[in-house]
Amino acid sequence: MNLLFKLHQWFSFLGNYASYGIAYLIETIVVLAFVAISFIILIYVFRKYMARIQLRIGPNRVGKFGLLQLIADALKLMGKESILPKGRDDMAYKIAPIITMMSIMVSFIIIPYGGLYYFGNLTTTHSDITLILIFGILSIMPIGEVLGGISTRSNYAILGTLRGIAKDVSFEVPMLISVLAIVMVSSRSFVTGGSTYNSLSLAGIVTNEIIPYGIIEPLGLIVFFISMIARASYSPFDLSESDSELISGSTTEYGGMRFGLFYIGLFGMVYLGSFLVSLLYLGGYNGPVSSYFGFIFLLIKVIILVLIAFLIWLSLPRMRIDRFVQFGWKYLLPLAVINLIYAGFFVLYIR
Amino acid sequence: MPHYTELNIGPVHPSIHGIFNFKLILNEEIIQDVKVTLGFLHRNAEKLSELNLYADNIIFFDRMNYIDAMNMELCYLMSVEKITGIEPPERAQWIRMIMVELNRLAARLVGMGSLGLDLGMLTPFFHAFKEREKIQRIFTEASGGRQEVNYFSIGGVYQDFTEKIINDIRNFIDQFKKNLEDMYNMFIHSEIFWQRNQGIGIIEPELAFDYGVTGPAIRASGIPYDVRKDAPYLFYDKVNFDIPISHQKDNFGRFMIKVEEMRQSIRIIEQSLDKINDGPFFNPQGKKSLMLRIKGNGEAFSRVESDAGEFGVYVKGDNTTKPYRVHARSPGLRNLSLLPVISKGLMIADFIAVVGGLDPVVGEVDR
Amino acid sequence: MYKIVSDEKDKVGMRVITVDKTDLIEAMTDFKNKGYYLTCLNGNDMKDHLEVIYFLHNFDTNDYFAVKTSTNDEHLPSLTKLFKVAEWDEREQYDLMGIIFDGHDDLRRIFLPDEWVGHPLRKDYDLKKVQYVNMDSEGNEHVSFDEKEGS
Amino acid sequence: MMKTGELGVKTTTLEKALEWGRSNSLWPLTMGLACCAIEMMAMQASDVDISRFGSEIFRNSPRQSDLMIVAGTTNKRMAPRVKRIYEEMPYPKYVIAMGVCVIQGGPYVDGYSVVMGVDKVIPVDVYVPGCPPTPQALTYGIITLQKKIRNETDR
Repeated sequence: MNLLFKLHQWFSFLGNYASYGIAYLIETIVVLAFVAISFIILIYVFRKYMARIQLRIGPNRVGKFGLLQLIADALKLMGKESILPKGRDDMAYKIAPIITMMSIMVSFIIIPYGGLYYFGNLTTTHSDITLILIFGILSIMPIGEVLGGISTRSNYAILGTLRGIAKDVSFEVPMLISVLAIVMVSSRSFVTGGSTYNSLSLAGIVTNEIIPYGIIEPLGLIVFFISMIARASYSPFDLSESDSELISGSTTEYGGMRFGLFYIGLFGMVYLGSFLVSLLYLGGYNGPVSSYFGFIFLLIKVIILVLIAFLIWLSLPRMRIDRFVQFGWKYLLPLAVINLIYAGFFVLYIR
Repeated sequence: MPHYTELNIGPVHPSIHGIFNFKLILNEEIIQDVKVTLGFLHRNAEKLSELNLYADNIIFFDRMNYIDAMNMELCYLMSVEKITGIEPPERAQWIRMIMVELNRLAARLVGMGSLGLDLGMLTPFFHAFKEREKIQRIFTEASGGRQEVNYFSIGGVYQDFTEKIINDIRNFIDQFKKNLEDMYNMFIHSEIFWQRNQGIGIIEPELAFDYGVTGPAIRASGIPYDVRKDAPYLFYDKVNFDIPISHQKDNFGRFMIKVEEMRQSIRIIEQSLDKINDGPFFNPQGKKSLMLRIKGNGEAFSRVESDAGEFGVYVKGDNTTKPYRVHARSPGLRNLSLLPVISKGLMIADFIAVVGGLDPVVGEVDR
Repeated sequence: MYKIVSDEKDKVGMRVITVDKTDLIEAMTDFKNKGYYLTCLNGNDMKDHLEVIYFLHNFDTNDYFAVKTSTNDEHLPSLTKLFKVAEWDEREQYDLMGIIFDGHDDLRRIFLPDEWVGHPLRKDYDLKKVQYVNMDSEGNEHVSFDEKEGS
Repeated sequence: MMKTGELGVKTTTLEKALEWGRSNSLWPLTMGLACCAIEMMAMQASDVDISRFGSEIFRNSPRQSDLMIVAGTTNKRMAPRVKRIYEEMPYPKYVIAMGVCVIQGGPYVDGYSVVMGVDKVIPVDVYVPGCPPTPQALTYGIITLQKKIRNETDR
């Protein structure tokens, strides 16, 4: 019994199609609201956590314990003058932050969230190919960055974008190969040894994931986690921003809420990456006790991953772009391929 | 025919430690040529020194290498004391030596922290500034100033060391030893830090001689040249310390030299605290009421080992209360003049790291 | 062979030798062959003539001394062919003191804008005549004596 | 909730909210010019920690910053560039003049190459005297600016 059917039953007096429509709508809004609130909490946690690591206090004047800091930031960004650089490509300049933000938001609707005691299953998108869908959307995200960088015609932005493209090209292949290994392992059931039918959907993978796949393929976990750091582009892989070299990289010419969207996109990607790692490799919403609290298990895993990501962010220097490209092709790709071959043998062994 | 891009780094840029303009001629990310424009912080200190009294000019030297103010003051005063004939007493010399070494620590901490920022490492900066703040408190206790201290005077220092200051310095040194190693480990245990610094910005010894490079840069090229050892001033010949050298010649070597010199500075401070004697802390000829009447004659050039390298001050007096000519030999200018040579063929990221490693302070470059 | 006009010590105890302007290149070449490097140069305005002090250092013997020379017509031979340090130092002395170094490839002002009038470290530089700098959108700097034209 | 402000201008709740947001989220531009830059960095660092007041993020791009702390002597060559960077910032933008050099020339007042106060080039909201001002003084300057944005200062 999931949330969708419950909502559908409440609105059943409207007829079948209308009630499903409203149920979907409400569910999507709830998920988006959850995501937006968790972004605010995430950035607040990041600032406090960063301050703690750096022997500071962090925001504590705005609201109780500085909780309203993000609201103030958002209000200020909305009230800023919108500066449009001269010589820009107008359309591309304006839609770039929206693409980045939308792809993050849509990804969050696709993710399966597991069950919560009364509400039932919180998953919004019921499709058999959510895995393909989510990586499709993730590959749209860099387009926003590229458009934003190139359209402003600023040297800093163009150099930042070129770095960003080089970075994307070198880690996306290993990332997808390691996901392929997951699909292979997931296509055989641990229990029966027979084939499973839904290994292309995130929910299906999590259902099959009785043992977390991170234990079965630790190599895949490492490759995918590094790829997620690179996707979110924070230190040591913040090459497209590289704020000590290229001012702000691809977002140099953006101000106001347009910049705010990029800024939220960065944190959103950290969050999304943690969700994906925990779903694919750490058992997702499977936990030691009954699946009534699946959502809580998922959140705990995500929070731990986010904190690890922040720790990496704050303690490592930035890699040089050529080193990163070498790292991607010389280390990540072979590791991913080894992991794929290993997964093949593993599947044969189960059979 | 490759396509070249022009990229302006500066005048205001997050990681060039001041306001220069580097115009990078780029082929993709590879630097083909660097054009340096200076003068965005030219503050006419040399001209103003000719218009003001000997004692007043200390403030302009404070603000030259603003993170290493004590060394600047010391160098100016060494010259002025020679041409005015007011020699500081022994206790003042010890006090100066302790303060100079403390300030060297503070300056190196700023350099370390901002090198971390340049490389995209946020945390060490805050840890470094936490320690620096403790040094600033000692300065405030002794002189009343935090950064631009104006502590030394002609023929001594303005205020005597109290027991409290000596205890503070001892306590600071005790805990700083451990914290320095912590900070050092933050850098050195990161593989990426090695990758980013090794093999870039190589300065061959010949090149260093030719361009007049001094300080950590030349010691990282394997030349054990340090004014403190080669032409001892203050009481550097009465304490034991070593001059570290590195044969790596690159940015990494310079970082290691800087850290090792901090350890040596701690040794110097500890020995000085043991050896400091009682006595007057200023020469009565240079007391405050006589400051307006101090006259200098002749010329003197003295040099000290500052944070960036050999800092020298030339003072010429014409038997009046104002200097006839003051000139400062700025180590940062020399280190910077080498930059276009060593940065050919580097990437932008390396260039930033090299500037962070050379650590030029614009106040003394432009003066 | 160059002739040493005088050989004395300054207040710190550093050796200061004086050579003629015509002997400068020869003397410096000799010192370079002996292992000396230029570390710094400094111009003095002596009102009737200009004087330049070159500080030389030998890293092997750790010897530091100064060479003094003077000129009546603002012209001196450039040392850029011998020592690279001289490139920026001579530009600095040209900028602030107005000494023209013959043979310098790139003798521009280093600290002040190119259009600046006068050399500030000269004793006859008038500080009352304030100059103002402005910049156009291309980044070229303009100097004028009119307060409205810049800051 | 309507309230009559000074000069008879009506301040609505939305404007109040915007003012509150602006004042509590002043992102400074990294505009360190000279000595004061080090004290500005010290203000960001652990001991004073300006992030408590919402000015945590030092943006490098003028497009993304609200507050220009002119930290350090502005000389005549630099002044037009300061002006240009100021013009690149989006409204509403604020300027703090940090240190006596920036306020009126400071110790270099007799010289030939220092601008006698950055307010000849750009409008300044808050002056923080000192040479250099301590980080605490600069923090006080930022709090004063926050009050000014919220119209709380007595004029």
